[in-house]
Amino acid sequence: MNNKEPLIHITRRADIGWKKAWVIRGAAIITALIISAIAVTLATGLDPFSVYGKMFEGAFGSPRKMWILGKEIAFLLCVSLALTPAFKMKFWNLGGEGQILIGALVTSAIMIYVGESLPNGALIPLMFIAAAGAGAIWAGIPAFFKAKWNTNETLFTLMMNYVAIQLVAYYIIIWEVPKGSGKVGIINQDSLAGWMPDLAGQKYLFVILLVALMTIGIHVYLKYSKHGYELTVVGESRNTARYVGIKVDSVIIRTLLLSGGMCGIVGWMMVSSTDHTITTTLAGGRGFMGIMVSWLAQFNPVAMIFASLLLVFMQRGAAEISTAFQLNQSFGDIITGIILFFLIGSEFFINYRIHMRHKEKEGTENV
Amino acid sequence: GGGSSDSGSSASSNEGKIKAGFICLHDENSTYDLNFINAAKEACEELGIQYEIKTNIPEGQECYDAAAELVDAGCGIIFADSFGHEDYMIQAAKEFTDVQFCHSTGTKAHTEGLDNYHNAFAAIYDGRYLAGVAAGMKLNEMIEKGDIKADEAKIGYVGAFTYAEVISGYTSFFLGARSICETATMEVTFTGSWYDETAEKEGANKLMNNGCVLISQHADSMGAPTACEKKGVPNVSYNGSTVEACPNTFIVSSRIDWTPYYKDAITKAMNGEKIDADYTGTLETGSVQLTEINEKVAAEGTADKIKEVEADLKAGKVHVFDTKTFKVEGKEVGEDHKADVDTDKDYKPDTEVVKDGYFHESEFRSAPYFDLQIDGIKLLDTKF
Amino acid sequence: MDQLAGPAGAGPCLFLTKGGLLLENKTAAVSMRGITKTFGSVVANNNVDLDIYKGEILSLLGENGSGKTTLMNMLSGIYFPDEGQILIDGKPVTISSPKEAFDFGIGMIHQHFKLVDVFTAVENIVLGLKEEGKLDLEKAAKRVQDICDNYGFDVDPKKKIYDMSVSEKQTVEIVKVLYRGADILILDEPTAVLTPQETDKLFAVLRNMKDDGKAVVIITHKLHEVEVLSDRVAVLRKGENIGQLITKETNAQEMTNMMVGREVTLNINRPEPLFSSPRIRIEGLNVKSDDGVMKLKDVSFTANAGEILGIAGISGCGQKELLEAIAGLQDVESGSITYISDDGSREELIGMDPQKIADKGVALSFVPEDRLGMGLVASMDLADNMMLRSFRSGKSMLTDRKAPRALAEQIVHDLEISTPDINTPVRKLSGGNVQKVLVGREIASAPTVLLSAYVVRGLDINSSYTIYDLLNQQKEKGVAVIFVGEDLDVLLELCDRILVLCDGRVSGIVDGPTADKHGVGMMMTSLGGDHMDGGEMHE
Amino acid sequence: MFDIATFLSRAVVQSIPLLLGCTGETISEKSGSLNLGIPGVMYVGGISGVIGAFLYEQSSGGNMNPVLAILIPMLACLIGSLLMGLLFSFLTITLRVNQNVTGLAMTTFGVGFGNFFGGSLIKLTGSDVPSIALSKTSHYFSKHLPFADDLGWVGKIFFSYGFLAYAAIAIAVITAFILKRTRTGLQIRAIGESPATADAAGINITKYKYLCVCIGCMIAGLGGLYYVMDYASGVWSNDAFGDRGWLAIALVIFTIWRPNIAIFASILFGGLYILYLFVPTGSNLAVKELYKMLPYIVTIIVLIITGMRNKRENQPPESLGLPYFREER
Ligand SMILES: Nc1ncnc2c1ncn2[C@@H]1O[C@H](COP(=O)(O)OP(=O)(O)OP(=O)(O)O)[C@@H](O)[C@H]1O
Ligand SMILES: Nc1ncnc2c1ncn2[C@@H]1O[C@H](COP(=O)(O)OP(=O)(O)OP(=O)(O)O)[C@@H](O)[C@H]1O
Ligand SMILES: [Mg+2]
Ligand SMILES: [Mg+2]
Repeated sequence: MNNKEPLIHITRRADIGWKKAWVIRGAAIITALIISAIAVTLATGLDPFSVYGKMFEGAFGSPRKMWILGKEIAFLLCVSLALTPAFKMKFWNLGGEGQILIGALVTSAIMIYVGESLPNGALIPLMFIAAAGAGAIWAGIPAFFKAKWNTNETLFTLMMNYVAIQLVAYYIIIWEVPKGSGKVGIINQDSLAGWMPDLAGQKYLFVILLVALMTIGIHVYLKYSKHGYELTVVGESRNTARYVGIKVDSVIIRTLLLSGGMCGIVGWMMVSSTDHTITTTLAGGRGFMGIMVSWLAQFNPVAMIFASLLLVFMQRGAAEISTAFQLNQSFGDIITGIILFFLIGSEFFINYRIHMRHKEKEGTENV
Repeated sequence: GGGSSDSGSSASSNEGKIKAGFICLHDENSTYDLNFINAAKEACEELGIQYEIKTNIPEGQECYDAAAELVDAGCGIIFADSFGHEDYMIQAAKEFTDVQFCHSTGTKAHTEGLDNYHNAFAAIYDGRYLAGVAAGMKLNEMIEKGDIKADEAKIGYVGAFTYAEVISGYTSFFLGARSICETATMEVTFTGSWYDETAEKEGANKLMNNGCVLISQHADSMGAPTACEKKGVPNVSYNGSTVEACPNTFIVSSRIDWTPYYKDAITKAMNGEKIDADYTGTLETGSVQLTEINEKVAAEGTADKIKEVEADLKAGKVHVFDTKTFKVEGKEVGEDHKADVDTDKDYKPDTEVVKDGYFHESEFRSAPYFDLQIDGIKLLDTKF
Repeated sequence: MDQLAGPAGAGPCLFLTKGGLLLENKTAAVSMRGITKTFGSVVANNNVDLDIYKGEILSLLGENGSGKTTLMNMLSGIYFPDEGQILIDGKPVTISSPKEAFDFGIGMIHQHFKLVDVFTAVENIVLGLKEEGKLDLEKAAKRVQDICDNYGFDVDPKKKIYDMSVSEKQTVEIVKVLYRGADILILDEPTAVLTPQETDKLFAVLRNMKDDGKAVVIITHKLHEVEVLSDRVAVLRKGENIGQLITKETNAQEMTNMMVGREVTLNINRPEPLFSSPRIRIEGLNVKSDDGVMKLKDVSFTANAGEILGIAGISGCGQKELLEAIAGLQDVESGSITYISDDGSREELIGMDPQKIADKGVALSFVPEDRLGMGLVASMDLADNMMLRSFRSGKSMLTDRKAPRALAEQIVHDLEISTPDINTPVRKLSGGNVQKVLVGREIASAPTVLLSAYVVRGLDINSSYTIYDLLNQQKEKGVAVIFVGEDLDVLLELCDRILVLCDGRVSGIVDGPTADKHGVGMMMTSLGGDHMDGGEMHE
Repeated sequence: MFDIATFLSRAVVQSIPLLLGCTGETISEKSGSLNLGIPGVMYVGGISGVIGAFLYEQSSGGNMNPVLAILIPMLACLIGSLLMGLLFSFLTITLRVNQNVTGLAMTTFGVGFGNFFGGSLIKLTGSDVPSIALSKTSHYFSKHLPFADDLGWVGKIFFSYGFLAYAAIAIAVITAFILKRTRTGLQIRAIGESPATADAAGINITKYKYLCVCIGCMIAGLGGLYYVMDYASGVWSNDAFGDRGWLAIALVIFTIWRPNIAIFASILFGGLYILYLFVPTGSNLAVKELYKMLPYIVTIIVLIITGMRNKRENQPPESLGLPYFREER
């Protein structure tokens, strides 16, 4: 029979302290960069330093690039923030994509149908409310069924994405300019009805500030508010929640209204502040990226800023290297993947300790 | 490949030269964009100028961002390739007035009235017509061989949208085919997307099941050609040759070569000349091209016939949209017919386009506006 | 190896009793030497030596959190020791997985059920067995039936675990080890949820196994079980083995003192009720379970302020539904539950959820049976669990964190909860400590009605008495305490009155001081307790 | 006009990648691993097969051995997907990191990997339209039984597919059988429900989890291979595979973790997926977009109806998505 002590043995660590944890994560990213560098050279024959240099330049290279980076981070961060309360409640909201789109759709509809008849001062708040409401409803439907009949929300929310996409596709054809072209184009480009005015002359400042505020808001909401506490209890144990008189059904629905509403607001920001159009790909996969950000940051809004930064940096950097080196942009996804694998893998070393086999021990002593 | 960094060394010393920027919807793995990217590289390298290509730029604010970044990077002329980029290019053109913005397939330059914003397209209906001739030859051959009866010469066409560009495309293709095979008819199905392999493939399958004996398409994936290859139904392609994937069914393909336009616009920009608000490439400029014919599939004599008709087209002896060759609801189209040339929401026809016995396509603006539903073509999915 | 004096680990050895006499000649099946195991900052076992002999039943005693489960888990391959050596039949071995433990002939019934809920009993039993041929559940079911018949257990092999009561589940666990067979059998609190009859059957099995020369270790907090069953007792305190006793030569008091490390008194007092005004009046209560079975039938009684009302009954006869109905967690078919305040005003509780009940000023506390499943949030720390009751206080949108932290500190101190700090998730505490957290919190909310279900289940003897004291204190403060218990002795000693439930009906209410155990036992199984003589009927 | 036989046979063709993805994911989920990387795995499976086929077509110079022509891409596909499976297993089982993040990262990685190598090969071929055409290899993959064409609608519905389609159905049936009837299946299900219980029962959790994830990935990878080699006639175009990976994951829940049900569910789904192309003519394009909603709406409705009759057996495996560490309390 086996008499060997196993070569390695794993135990759970006590709290490692945030400093050490960040050292481990840093080391993971550096290792990943080295591995990716090797992959770059192997696959393309390019000098990895110039590739990384270009990526850096692509993300931070000019004030404009910084603004764009900021805007992209804001969008991704906002989606992640939106999804987080649901995740904390163990409600797998994979429907961010659809909730963003539906918010965008409603915003566009208002711009198109009542844009001419209302002043911006009334129109923009109306769009905001409608978009938040639409996103909230889009998330609220699966939440309602989850609360009442425990319907599987993972699949439900995923399907709602596609329903939203098709709904948008439908309206695009209704609104398309010119007819038959399958695109709506910039809405109210001349009248600017429903366009969020630039703040301090900066196109994206408003979005960035708004999301910064939302970050603080969600942080407080999750960590210090009664709602935040309730949803955590519901997520951990529905029975316990019932036991202390938390209305589980309404907490589920309420939380998803918040989650979807925030996604809807992202849609609103895109249509009213930045893109001024609607397409089926407007959400751009942020509903899924947001999931990754939220988990990567372990639901901590502040850590989400860094996680979004990392992902957006990789995207922008990849776009730059594809321009500079005529390198297929998908290469960026590969590097992103590698970095993520190392980064998530490093969590192991933060949570667990590895013991190597003890040195040969002396024979058992007699008493 | 020669990106900005490579070509930079060869060109930076040249005074008076400008840098060109290109914005593409996808990258070189898309049929559609590859056409532009190749042209961009060729044009810039021939002119010896620096250039930068931004790929995978969606039809949204990203397009404006990309344009602005290209301006920052010192580009004096910027091109975009996708229809949905237009509004953002206009937005950028309004902001960066000393940079030239050129947009392929767009429709608004002639009405926007900006000095630095331009549209371009090609008289691809000529190319389609020629491809149609090849299709007609094939149909005739099939009839002769007894594979089909004369009244079974039904062509299937997979279109993306019910948009004038597509309508103009399949109509010219059909007219080309019918100029050779009088009994030809056509069925058209739309996918509602420029790229959807499944929809295009299943669309083509549906058409073949409906009895179509030859297929062509105006959409970007390999869905339709491969569906044809699987069933052994001849296919006339678009954008490039699909002979490798479809050795047994590919006949010929028409495509736009954007190099002449790029060279023209860049040269004008460098010389400080005015760039046309609308540029329409033609057979003569080399913008309208046919790929090599797949002799294995094409009917005998196809190449010669094409050459002949091409000469007639060039000489103005034949007009693709000759009003005598088609009818709409049994009636010939008169000179009072108006087309929707100025883009607007309500789809309101605004310009008289029939003169001298033919429909003047791509003259009042570069992008196609032929949108008549002619007899002999049955639209499967749409009612206007 | 053949030496005198002491558990050298291998081979037959001579064994010294308190008096220094050579007692018996036994062979150590397992010897643990210098075992240390830590979890983060918690030292669960510290340099423990322990021998387990063939043909002997060893009781492992210790307070909650003293490391009993941890020590045994290292034998069964669940945990791996940080330090120390395990010898089986004298040979040093490494047990790095349950599979290896199984190969060494070690079988363990775990403190928490290790059962797959959606499987049937027989699927659970054959799970992991390397049998020849294709999976034949019919055959296995027959064997299970045989084992049950043989030992007098009652298990339906085709029944799904999620349909089973806790005692049925425990029986499946027992049948599982019997089916698999083991030379060294470890049972971690197997009797906590068994009825006395089932316990007797189990003990009979264990004695048989002992006679077959197998080694048996049982962890239990019920000292009378230790006394009737085991040969030897090993006592753990704060992770250390502080000594062993021969069962025949010791008694409950000595064992308790050794466990706790000081002199403790082991009697329950029953102060005279001071108030005895009605507090909760229940009339004609009918409750149906989700699957349509009537769980309570026409239940009526009154619980008075300042008294402990015991509820006796075999498991699953409606206790849970009764408490949950009062607490507002159970839909009620018909009947009424009236709360009577000190000033005589009445409040109908039916139709209200716990929140509404609290809003009406009814201070109701509830210690449910399933602590981690209902009363607490396992992954939250002590402080956050304190907040469960108080988080709504105040008008602000935000929660007050200070008060619950202070409360957590205080409860840890008052109830001697063993935890590194109040930031530890309650999931990591040992079973007994989890219970103390819950009871502590419920009492801290100054209730007027305290509902408790099996409050001392899994608690060590000292903690149990602490809890009894706490209940008595509540009673003296004028709280109406409803105490659902399983140990009749305790019920009789503690309660002022005892309501006996049988299959959802009240079969009688007896006075605690005068009731007799046998009579109550009869009432539990047959309605109306046919030939009741002890105690009088109420209402 | 509505040609049932054609529609059905096209629905079946649509269903195969979904079925393979769904079966693979089911195996993985039954053992407790929620692999959201399946969309990426299917891309990797597809492109690996393409690379294998490409190399063989190039090296064989036209004289292809039918057995090798099938075997090489298939092996390449299996190896590619296996590596993805190992990656997921190592990260989530050995390193116990979060399955959601790992899966999503794998999807990012896998799609990128597919498109990158797809793009590189396309460049290599220098073809006029950016796609790799492996028509010869595809020919072997899509070959159907010779008599199918003579059997009319029967042939069309039952015999008109390439061998991978039948393999997919066989795999689903076998998987269902193993999960339901065998000791191995019992053990896998136990791990997914309660790894602590399975572990205490002496089952080698790590081994089974690795096996399930890896085999699951390999089966799913075949879905990608079927798509390029059979459905797309050997033409790899970037992103053509689309969202099918996600739909496959959705199907797992839809079929309540039963691969035998998945056979029919995926055909239903495949049918609804292309129904808009078959609906009677005359509808306008906008309405067509609404028709495209059908598969999703139907899924939601079925989900709600089955959800209302909530059976314990129809719930996700209890420990799905959770890491298992023996010493964890
Ligand atoms: N897996 C674990 N992770 C962290 N701490 C643990 C773990 N297992 C045990 N502990 C800690 O080790 C100590 C001993 O726990 P153990 O369960 O062995 O006690 P016990 O004697 O069995 O108590 P009880 O009688 O309540 O069952 C406790 O403080 C407990 O919190
Ligand atoms: N793939 C699976 N995963 C988990 N459990 C399964 C699976 N398939 C079947 N089962 C189990 O088997 C039970 C019966 O299976 P199912 O619902 O398919 O009924 P059935 O086919 O009618 O079975 P039988 O014919 O044996 O009565 C289910 O309740 C479930 O517990
Ligand atoms: Mg007009
Ligand atoms: Mg214990």
